[in-house]
Amino acid sequence: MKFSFSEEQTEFRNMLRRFLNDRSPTTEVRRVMETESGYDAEVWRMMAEELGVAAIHIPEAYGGAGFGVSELAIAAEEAGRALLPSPFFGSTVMAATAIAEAGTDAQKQALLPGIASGGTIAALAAAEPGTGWNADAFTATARPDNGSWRLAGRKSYVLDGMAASLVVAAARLPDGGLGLFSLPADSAGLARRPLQSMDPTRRLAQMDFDGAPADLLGGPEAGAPAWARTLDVAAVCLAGEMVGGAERLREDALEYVSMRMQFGRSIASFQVTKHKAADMLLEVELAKAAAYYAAAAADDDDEVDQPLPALASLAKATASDTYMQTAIHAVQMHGGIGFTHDNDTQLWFKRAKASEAFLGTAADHRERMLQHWNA
Amino acid sequence: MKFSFSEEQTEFRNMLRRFLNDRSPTTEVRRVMETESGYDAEVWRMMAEELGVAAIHIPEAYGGAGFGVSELAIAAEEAGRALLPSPFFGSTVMAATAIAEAGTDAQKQALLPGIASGGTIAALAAAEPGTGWNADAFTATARPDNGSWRLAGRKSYVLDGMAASLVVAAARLPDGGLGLFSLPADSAGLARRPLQSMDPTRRLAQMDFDGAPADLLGGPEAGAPAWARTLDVAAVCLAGEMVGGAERLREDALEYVSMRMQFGRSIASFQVTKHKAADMLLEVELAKAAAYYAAAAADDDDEVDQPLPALASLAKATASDTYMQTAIHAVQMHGGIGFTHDNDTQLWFKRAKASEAFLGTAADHRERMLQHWNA
Amino acid sequence: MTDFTEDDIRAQVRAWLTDNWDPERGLVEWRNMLIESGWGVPHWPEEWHGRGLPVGMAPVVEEEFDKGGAVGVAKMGIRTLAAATILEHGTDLHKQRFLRGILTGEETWCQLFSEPGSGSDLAGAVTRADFQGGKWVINGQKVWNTSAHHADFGLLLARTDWDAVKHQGLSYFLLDMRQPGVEVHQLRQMNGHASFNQVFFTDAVVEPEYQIGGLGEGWKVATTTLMHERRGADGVRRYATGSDRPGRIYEEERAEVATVMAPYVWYPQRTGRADLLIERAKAAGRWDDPAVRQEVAKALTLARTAEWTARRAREAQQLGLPQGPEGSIGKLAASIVARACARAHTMIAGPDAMLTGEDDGTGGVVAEILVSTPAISIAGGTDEIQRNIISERILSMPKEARHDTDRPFRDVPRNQVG
Amino acid sequence: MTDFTEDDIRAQVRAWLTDNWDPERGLVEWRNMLIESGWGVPHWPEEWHGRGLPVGMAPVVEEEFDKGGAVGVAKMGIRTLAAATILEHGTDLHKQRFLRGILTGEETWCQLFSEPGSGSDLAGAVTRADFQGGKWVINGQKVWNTSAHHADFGLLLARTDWDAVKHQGLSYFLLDMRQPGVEVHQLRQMNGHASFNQVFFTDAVVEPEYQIGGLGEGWKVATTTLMHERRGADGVRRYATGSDRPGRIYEEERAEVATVMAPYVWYPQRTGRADLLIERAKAAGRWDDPAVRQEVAKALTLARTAEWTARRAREAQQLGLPQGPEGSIGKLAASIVARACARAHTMIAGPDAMLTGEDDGTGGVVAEILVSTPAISIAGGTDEIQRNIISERILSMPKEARHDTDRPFRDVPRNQVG
Repeated sequence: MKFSFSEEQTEFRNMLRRFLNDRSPTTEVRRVMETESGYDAEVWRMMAEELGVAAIHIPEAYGGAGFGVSELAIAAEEAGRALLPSPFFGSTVMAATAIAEAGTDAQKQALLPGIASGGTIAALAAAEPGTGWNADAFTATARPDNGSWRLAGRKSYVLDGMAASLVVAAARLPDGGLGLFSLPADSAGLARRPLQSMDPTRRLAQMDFDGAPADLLGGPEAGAPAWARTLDVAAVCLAGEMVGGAERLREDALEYVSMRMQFGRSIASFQVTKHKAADMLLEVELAKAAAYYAAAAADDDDEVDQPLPALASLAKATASDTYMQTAIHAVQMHGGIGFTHDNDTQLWFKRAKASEAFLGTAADHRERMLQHWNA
Repeated sequence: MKFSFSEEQTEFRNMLRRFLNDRSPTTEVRRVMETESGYDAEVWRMMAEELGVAAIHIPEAYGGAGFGVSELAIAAEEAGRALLPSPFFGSTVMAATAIAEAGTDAQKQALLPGIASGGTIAALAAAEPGTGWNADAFTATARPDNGSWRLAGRKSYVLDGMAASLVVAAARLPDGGLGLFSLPADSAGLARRPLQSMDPTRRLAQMDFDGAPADLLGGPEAGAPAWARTLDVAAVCLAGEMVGGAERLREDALEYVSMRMQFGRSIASFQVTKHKAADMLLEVELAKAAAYYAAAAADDDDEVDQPLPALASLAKATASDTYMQTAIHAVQMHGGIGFTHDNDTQLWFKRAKASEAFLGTAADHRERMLQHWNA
Repeated sequence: MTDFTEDDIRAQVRAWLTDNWDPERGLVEWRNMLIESGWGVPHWPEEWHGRGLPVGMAPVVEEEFDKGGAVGVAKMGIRTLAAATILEHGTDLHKQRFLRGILTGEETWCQLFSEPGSGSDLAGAVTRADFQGGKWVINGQKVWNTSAHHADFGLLLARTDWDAVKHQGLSYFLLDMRQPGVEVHQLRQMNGHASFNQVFFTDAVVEPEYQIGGLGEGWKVATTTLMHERRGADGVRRYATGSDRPGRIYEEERAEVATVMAPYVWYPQRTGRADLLIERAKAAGRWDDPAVRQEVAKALTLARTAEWTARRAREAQQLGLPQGPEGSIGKLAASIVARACARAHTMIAGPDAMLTGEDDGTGGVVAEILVSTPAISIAGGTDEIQRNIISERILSMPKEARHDTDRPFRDVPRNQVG
Repeated sequence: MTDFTEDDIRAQVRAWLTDNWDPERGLVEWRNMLIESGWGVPHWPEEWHGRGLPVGMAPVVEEEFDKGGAVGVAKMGIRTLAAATILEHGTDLHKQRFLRGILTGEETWCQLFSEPGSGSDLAGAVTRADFQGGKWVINGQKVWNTSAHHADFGLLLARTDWDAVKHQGLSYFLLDMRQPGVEVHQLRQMNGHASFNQVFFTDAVVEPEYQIGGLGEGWKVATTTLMHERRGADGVRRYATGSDRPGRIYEEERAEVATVMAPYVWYPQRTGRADLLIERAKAAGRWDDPAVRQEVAKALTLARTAEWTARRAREAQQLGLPQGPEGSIGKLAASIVARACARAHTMIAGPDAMLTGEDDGTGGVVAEILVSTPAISIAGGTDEIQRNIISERILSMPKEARHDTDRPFRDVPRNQVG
């Protein structure tokens, strides 16, 4: 088990950070989040074509770079740090993983290269209204139709669902099992609409399936394990994204209090501020350790004493608690200005808030962690 | 609904506080907690005979003073503040309430005057090993025997169980209902032994019933409501006791940091210490408000918008969380010395720790609160 | 006048209202009648629109007005702070010029104290007032100025002496907001509302006779304003809606209320809305989840105990008992309540906590809670300031050493503001 | 000597052990052989019982000892701090007199730094050393002195100059504990153990040649001791048990271990014992309670993330990477872990949390956890001190203004100790 990053991984991180500092500073995030698509297509094209971000963990056989979840999570962490609005998480992290895990070789050949190139944006329609990502509660159904399938039901919180041209959907098979399906986003019988997202830097959609024709990825047995692995990979990457955001908030708040004077002295000199900053550092470091460990476990679980679902859920739960707590502290350290629209803290605050719920709450994931825990 | 104490109530409180300052300072608590009985019989006699503490809420018809739960809770608060070791809680608060709620007039005439005078010490044997005060889980049984009853089963955590000459026991009737029974502590078929209590100022016993003969208090229908009311009154008084202890801890810790210098300045001048002291004040004040409101509701629920069980459990849960948190802060504010046996903080710390569990944990009581909550 | 009994007063008010009250009058016309009669502010001096009654009689008179549904003088917003400050420290000119417009509601006010460079440290103001060509010339920037975007006048704290120590270099001005040197920008919050403004001064002008209090006495005058602000903090919510009766005067009053209350429409949400938790948990199908129930119980407990604590404080005050600590912790308790509620609402909402507006299942109410609660631990004195106050004033702990009151203000380290 | 490769060294050790190791030797006899050969402390200088090998070779030698089960020199307890301090600052006399006894284990040591009046503020010591009649005469009181009740010698920090500023008025002494002027009282803790002592000095005496470091240089010498203490904080637990092999030397070693480890027997409990949570929850029948599960998951998460953070720090150090913040937060994290575990254990134990000893269902282990966890946020530097250190050293935030280093120590306000 490794507890450090390789030189290549560090170089990849630094390259991404430089790129995002340069091409997606907060001024750009603010501009892009007001646009209809919610992301900058040119930045996404450069990230995909020049940095290979869309292809990181997609196998080389399918046009990808063949790296692991660790590298994918590094990209997520840097994206979270920069609050990058992009289809990275919806398309590469979620949809591509589902296809790679469930699809036949032919399906992967057909679908993954497009995603890997960044040219195809895919979205994973799995969560359902109210019940979220709990697969036991999925009610959307698939029925066989002349050697193909037709889907019915409502999916919600579909990340990058409006931007996607390719949809991967989870639906219940006639025998109650779980199937993963692919279909073009403009299929007849698939209606989608944007949801009003609290976090304007991350777009969600609702999708209504009404007999939309779809391909079953792999066989009827492939869906359940593929979904489980996809959720784990997504949770690990979300944990990475959240610790990236939390660290940025922590650093910015520290810089702010270090610059500001009150009562004739630096705000950073007040003991209460110092101790809060120390606690924030502690919490972020602990959450980072969890995110990194879970990512390493996703790539190589040989030397890990807990199964991936336990570690992924642990990482998601602790990162989302930490992100939110850090955001609350960061607003407070800024004082009134931290509550304004013009101060950037609120952008990360909203991402933290939305990330608490995305993929399931911390309480959900703590329960899931224990269900998989090796005691 | 009253949100303040009457002059009489305040005078009663002051009188008790003066008495306890005088007769039960911490040096005395330390002496008494090392004795076999665990309380000072002479102090208890004076409290009963001169201050009427054993009789507070027992109706005048049965030798009591006829006051309410508010006055009972004031006494509990002052006892908790002083960490008084005495049979007050086990005998007057718990056993007498059970008898007063369940007994027939004749039984009350027979049993209550002795308790009210302080001459009889009674104990309530209800909780069972592991499951505690949850009546649904009581397994001890009562079987009819020639117009009387015989009890079988194990009771635990019996407060003042070794000191008692009179036992009130809860047991399941043949029809599954709950009965409350009285019997002399030296009855054949009743074996008791002291439990090793974490808090040496409050003694617990285990009682094994093996066909011990007992009187059913009231009829077979009387037990369940009487037990419920007894648990409410006990929870309210325990909340009072806990806020009394928490306030004492808070005051002592504040006095300590105000006296001590470190790095050439008063420890009380460090901002972190000041803010901790402010938070402690806030928490104790909130817990006090709950304890006082619940006590007032126990006496007069006309103007209260929630039923007593909801308020009693709310008060118990918040007071026990607050007491423990205050104790943790108080040890910390004392530094190393706060962890020593010779420093008094540890005495209250242990009471706080034991009180977290006594009558059920905060989580148990929060659940009970919601079960009774008027939404 | 003070010899009248309460019953006498009630009878007099009723008689006067019987003779004069008519809901079809114009709002300003009516309020001018109130001013002439003295019934609008009966506890003010007779020479200044009142009747010189004891302060305790004002609620009595108000009760009689309420019974008959009679509208009173304009009472909402910063104007009450202006009136109190002018009554206590103003010259006859100030009183003549401003009090009537305050009471009729024709002229509105804003407070110009806070600055981007100070925040909790009001006395650290660096907006400057320089006496040039017989006038005070104002340059600088203020912030958190509720209603400044429609105010006619401002209560301005500005620095007139940079060699004096911090609190002694400030003076206080009654500033005309309708002049070229004053620019107001609304400040949008993270919850989308715009309750505050920034105000920029570029050679704005105050005639010398509109300085209030002496030169260098600005902080003393400001404490009057701040004391009334603190007292009135609860008042805002009490006047949150106008009457829904028919009649011209009510229509005009509703329009006034809407304007004054606009900054506060999200205030219920920033408290965390403990009142919604159980109904939301049931609606979301999460009322049976024990982990959710624990969080809801914790939030409800905090909300109720904070409420009971406030009622203890109020009852003690009413009984004339010495004020205990329970009177000073409400602001800090409100923060803790709001955060606990936000946690519980997030857990209840589950995935819907990501949504807002029409999509969050509550018409955006829960979303607004989640992005409004951070304000409650900042606005009106941060949690940190509250803890300082509690520890120093209630617990008598030592004050923080000061590094800004022992030297000329120009030598005090401070923020550079652009 | 430094030209040998690791393999050479291993071969040399093995050869020497083959010739000399015999578990039936006496412990002191064997250690004297180690001292003569230099293999006991191979990284120490050749003239002082070592072989002058690089520090990195010491673990290699130790590994070879471990393989054969060979016992090493006495390494546990305060003696290692004494050795490090004497090696760095001691005179030849000090080295001659003390190092051998330290290594054989025949003489034990204690640290005499903390005082009842100072606590976290070690440099605030007021125990006085006055030079009278050609000797240093010691008066005052120390506290938190592990093993002082059986120590032969003490590392004493005392004030020799009251007119110097705080850190410059201290000197450092090697004090004979076996003299009439030294009185030791064991200090019982709230968990019933007695890990520490109080030490009282009444005209205790130190000959001038047993001062270490120059006059007024006590703080400088003490920082060496403290640095080694911090480094060795983990070591205590690694040597927690002696070997259970048969043989006279092992028996003697086990007795030594039992004495030295006695103060630390409750240390596993003060960490909160995350390892026991699930098995306890199952045993208590509470493993299906969702509220309990949330608390257990939180405690396990904290315990594991703290562990992974420590491993990140270790791996970075091994790789020679720059030390990140992850290396400095372990102590503070341990406090949080312990408190979370105590909460979860309380919830799991339910009513049994009121009991202890044989009655708590765990032979008193859980009870001991509950009354031991408060120590972890105090001992070895309080949480508050850790947060000061993290904010100042890692986050480069401004230091707290000092009020005790700018004047003669006699004028610094301090506690009155009886």
